[in-house]
Amino acid sequence: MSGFFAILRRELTLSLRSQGDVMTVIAFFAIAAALFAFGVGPELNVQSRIASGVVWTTALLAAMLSLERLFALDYEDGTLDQLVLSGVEPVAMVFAKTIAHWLTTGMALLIAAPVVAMALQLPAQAYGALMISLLLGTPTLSLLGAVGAALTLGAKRGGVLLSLLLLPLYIPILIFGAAAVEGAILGVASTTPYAVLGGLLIAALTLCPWTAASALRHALE
Amino acid sequence: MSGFFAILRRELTLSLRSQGDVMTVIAFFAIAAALFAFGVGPELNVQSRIASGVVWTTALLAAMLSLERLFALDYEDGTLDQLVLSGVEPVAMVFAKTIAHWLTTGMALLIAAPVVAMALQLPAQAYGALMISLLLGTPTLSLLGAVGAALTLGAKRGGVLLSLLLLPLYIPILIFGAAAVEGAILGVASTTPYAVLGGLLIAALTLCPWTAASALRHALE
Amino acid sequence: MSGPVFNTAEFSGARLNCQRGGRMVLTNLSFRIASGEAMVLRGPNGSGKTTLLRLMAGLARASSGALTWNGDDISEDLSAHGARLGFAGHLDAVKSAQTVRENLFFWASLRGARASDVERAMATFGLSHLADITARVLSAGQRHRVALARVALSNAPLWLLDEPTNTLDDAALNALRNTLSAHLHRGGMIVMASHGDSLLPQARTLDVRQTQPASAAA
Amino acid sequence: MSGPVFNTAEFSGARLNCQRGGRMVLTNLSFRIASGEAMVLRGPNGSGKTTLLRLMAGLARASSGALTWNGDDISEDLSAHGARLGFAGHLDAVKSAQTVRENLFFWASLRGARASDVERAMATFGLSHLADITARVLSAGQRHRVALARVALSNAPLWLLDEPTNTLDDAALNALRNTLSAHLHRGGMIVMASHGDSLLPQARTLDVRQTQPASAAA
Amino acid sequence: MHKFANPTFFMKIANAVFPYAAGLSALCFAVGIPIALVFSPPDYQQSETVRIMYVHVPAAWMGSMVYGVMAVSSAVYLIWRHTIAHIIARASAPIGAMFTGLCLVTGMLWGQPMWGTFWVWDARLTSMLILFFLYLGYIALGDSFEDQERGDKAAALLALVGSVNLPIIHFSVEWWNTLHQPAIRSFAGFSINAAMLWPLLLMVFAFQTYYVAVLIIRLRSELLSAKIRTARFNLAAAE
Ligand code: HEM
Ligand SMILES: Nc1ncnc2c1ncn2[C@@H]1O[C@H](COP(=O)(O)OP(=O)(O)OP(=O)(O)O)[C@@H](O)[C@H]1O
Ligand SMILES: Nc1ncnc2c1ncn2[C@@H]1O[C@H](COP(=O)(O)OP(=O)(O)OP(=O)(O)O)[C@@H](O)[C@H]1O
Ligand SMILES: [Mg+2]
Ligand SMILES: [Mg+2]
Repeated sequence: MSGFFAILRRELTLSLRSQGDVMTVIAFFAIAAALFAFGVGPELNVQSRIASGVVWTTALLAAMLSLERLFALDYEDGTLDQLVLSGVEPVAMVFAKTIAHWLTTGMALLIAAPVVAMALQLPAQAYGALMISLLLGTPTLSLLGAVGAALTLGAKRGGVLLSLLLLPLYIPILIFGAAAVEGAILGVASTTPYAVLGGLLIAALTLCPWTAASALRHALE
Repeated sequence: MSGFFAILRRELTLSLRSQGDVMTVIAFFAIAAALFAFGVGPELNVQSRIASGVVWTTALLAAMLSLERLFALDYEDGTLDQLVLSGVEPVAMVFAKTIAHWLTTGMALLIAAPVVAMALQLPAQAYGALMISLLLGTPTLSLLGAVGAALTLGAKRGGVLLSLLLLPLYIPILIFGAAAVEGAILGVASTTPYAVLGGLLIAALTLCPWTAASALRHALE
Repeated sequence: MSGPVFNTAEFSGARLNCQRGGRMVLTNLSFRIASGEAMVLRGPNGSGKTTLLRLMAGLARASSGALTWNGDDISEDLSAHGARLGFAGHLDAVKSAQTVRENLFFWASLRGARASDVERAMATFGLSHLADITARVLSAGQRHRVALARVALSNAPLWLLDEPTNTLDDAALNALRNTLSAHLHRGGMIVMASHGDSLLPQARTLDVRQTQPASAAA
Repeated sequence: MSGPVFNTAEFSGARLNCQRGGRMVLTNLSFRIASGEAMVLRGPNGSGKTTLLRLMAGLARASSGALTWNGDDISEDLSAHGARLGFAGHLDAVKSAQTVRENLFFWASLRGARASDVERAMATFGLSHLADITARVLSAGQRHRVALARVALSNAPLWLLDEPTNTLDDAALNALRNTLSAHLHRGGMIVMASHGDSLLPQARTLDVRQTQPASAAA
Repeated sequence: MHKFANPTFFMKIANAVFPYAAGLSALCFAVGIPIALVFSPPDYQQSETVRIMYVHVPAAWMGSMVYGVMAVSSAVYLIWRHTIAHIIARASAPIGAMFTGLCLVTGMLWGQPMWGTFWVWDARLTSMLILFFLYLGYIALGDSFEDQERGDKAAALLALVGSVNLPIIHFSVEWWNTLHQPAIRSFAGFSINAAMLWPLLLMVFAFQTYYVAVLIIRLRSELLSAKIRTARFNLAAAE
């Protein structure tokens, strides 16, 4: 357990200090949303119509792009070897890294989302749904991502492969996340998207860390 | 000159073989566009309305994300030292790397763009404008990007810094690129966007490689 | 780093075979090492020293053969095996963004070592004056010393060192020699790959290329 | 790698000072080396050997002092200076995705060396049987040999080698020794950082810590 | 269980099955295709385009089923380390990808007359596209490592993870409908009558036996190349 917290703390320190994940993600998020606003042009009704899609898509891309580094940096400089040997349970290690990833991407997105949504003219009644769906959905992105990152570690075309593997797994989250916001815009109070997102999160929590840990073991061999 | 071609060939080989940039970019482009289509939902008129914005924004993001690696990988494993010492003019080296970057991102985008545009229901009359604007705009993205990548090499928060530096420089290209496509959709044959994009390209061609080369020298010190 | 004496133990491998990328790297290799003993792995570049060390650490898996600690197969509980060894490979596992002290303190906290152990290990390897410097600016030798200090503070009985003398100056070589002898005196074990001076005159030598008949094990 | 004899030349540095991150690393250091001569840089870890080699290569800039090649300041034409030197630093600059031959061939083509030079350099450093293997699977020593082979085929008069003996086995050490002697015989120059055996008995030694009075230069 | 894990024994059974599978498949196609494309009745709503169904539906079902086979085999491989199970999964992947691709293509061809567009981002279509991506990912992942065994294990893990998609394909129609616009596809009156059902089932059986036959051919070549690898490896070891 102390190992878990030590790893979590270290991950956060490193990503705040040099790898700069938090700031990168927020910047990426804001930039991507700004670019869309420019690209689509200033028509209000079109912008608000696509706001939820843009926020959710950017969230996915941001999560996906930072995932490549989840294990790769530690793999390349020998740290992963040492972590596996440190006597900390691999599952605890994966959990710590995944939580750190979520804190530095998912959480960052949660903070930036209202601002971006405002820039994109999201109707006021949809903010609650946006935040709840992000809160339920982004941890699943990190958990699934950990599995993908572990599976593709050391692979010949790590980057593409990871995208290729994660895209299909992320699509349901995107669909239900955007659906929740859409529903709120239209005033349809539907609990189905939340139920699905919650269910996916629970499933991911119970399955992903173990899968990723076993994939990591194989990666080091 | 032979050095220029040797570097160009090597860059292309490496990016085709392991770093997989070409495939990453196409995959990223397709995935991002697909995600947007999901996120925005299936309403045809909204999709076609934002198609040009999505294609251009995704192109920018794809270029920006692959730029971080333009010099960083070579910097980390000592190759950049060797390249600088190899007697090849630094400007020629920067040129070779920039062209390789364009071939593996800009060109890749050009190939993928019609397919993505089709998925997003871009009206038929706008394809020509999309392709011409991409052809004029994407080399400028790579050239400006090379300067940004050289300036942020070895910086503590390379990724964010690069995005923050490049965003303001990229916005004009985005605006005029999207404007060209918009114009074509509306049937307004305007040459202004093309002229601006062409002018930006020429300016970038004459300035960027030298700036990037001198930034590289400083980075190694 | 003197400390409590380790329980007597025995670490051995029997008829190990290992293939990498379809090529046989280690064939029918056996060894045995007991508390207080040291073994130096020798062989030309690419002969399999690093591979054998990774097998011993449980980081890689042999195609056939068994590695046992006090008679128990190590693959039954790899986490427990990891906890009883300190490993310094070709890669230093030093994070550039952290200071030397932060780097070492992280590993110490995973291993249950105290802050005073970190200070002691830094002093041993002449790193005290660099403690608060970010590892990014370390010279090659200084960085390698940090990796060795990590092993020194691990408080693990089995040390696996891959060419530990690379990039070290004379002072660091001396520090390493003393640390290794002290470790053996406490009843620790050392397996070390080396091309040149092994630092340990008392160490046995194992040529990794040598195919040993099963009976020759032990 | 015997080849044409180099023109006689002289490479020297006068009253070099260099600071890194606000700390003075080299103070008032001078040296001179002529064709056919070798110089070994000595000093403990972190004393500035690597820093000095990078200054000599033109990769870093001294805070004060001058480096001259046949009397011309090297900073006037850094590209030309780069073309007349071969550099092997702590980093190997070997691309994992390419085979050994592809790696070397690229550098050969930049340096105007021929394919036969690549084959010869690989043979010298015992890499011929690995020529078509991707560098990803090379052992540490094999990878380092590739870096040395790159210097050997560069056909440059000045070689700057940072601890070239690390990770090498006896066969590779011999190959390196022979290559270095051959280079000196052709009228080349070698500057080499080293902690242990310098391979070159005839080499002068320069202690990088030593603050040398200006008159002692030469 | 262990008996089947022995490649020699396994291939003995497979070779015995092969002529029956290949023969039945050929027979069913020979009978089924003319019936489906010519002799079966046209649908009163969809008229002649309904004939696409006789390829589309079997292909869709087989696409899912083959992935199910891969998931189960991969689990067996990861838990009991029986390589034959993994070889079955690996040999199945391209066949399954082909079925899934066929389903997508026929679906698109069908969609044009029925919905007026080739593609809609509907959940059924989407989840099937995901399945196709999973097949591609599985194949790509398996070939992405210098070390074959590493690729085998990563791919097996992926097959397991991806099996989550199978129920989604099946229930996707309902999920999407509750969230978005009403059903895009309306099969009112489509409740299949016997004259359409039995040719459909015949085609399904033809597809299944085709899968078994092709699988056995692919298994043979996979095992052969594995044998060659071992032989080469023993040679190297003997050196
Ligand atoms: C690209 C487009 C399409 C895709 C990817 C697709 C996919 C599928 C899949 C995966 C199934 C099997 C469902 C299951 O196993 O539960 C299926 C079944 C079926 N599809 Fe499609 N389909 C497409 C277009 C169409 C069109 C245009 C029609 C006709 C209007 C159609 C009619 C049917 C019918 C009648 C079934 C059998 C009933 C069932 O199992 O639900 N499909 N399709
Ligand atoms: N970027 C930097 N910023 C600040 N200090 C640095 C930087 N790079 C190196 N140094 C410091 O400069 C000193 C000299 O480093 P250098 O690498 O030249 O030593 P070295 O003699 O090569 O040592 P070694 O034998 O370990 O290779 C070291 O003390 C190091 O901490
Ligand atoms: N992933 C891999 N795939 C295929 N072959 C590999 C792989 N990793 C290493 N090898 C090969 O295994 C052999 C043994 O490598 P190893 O690193 O164990 O050698 P070593 O004895 O440590 O050499 P050195 O003295 O150079 O460090 C080498 O010939 C290497 O090419
Ligand atoms: Mg080794
Ligand atoms: Mg040094």
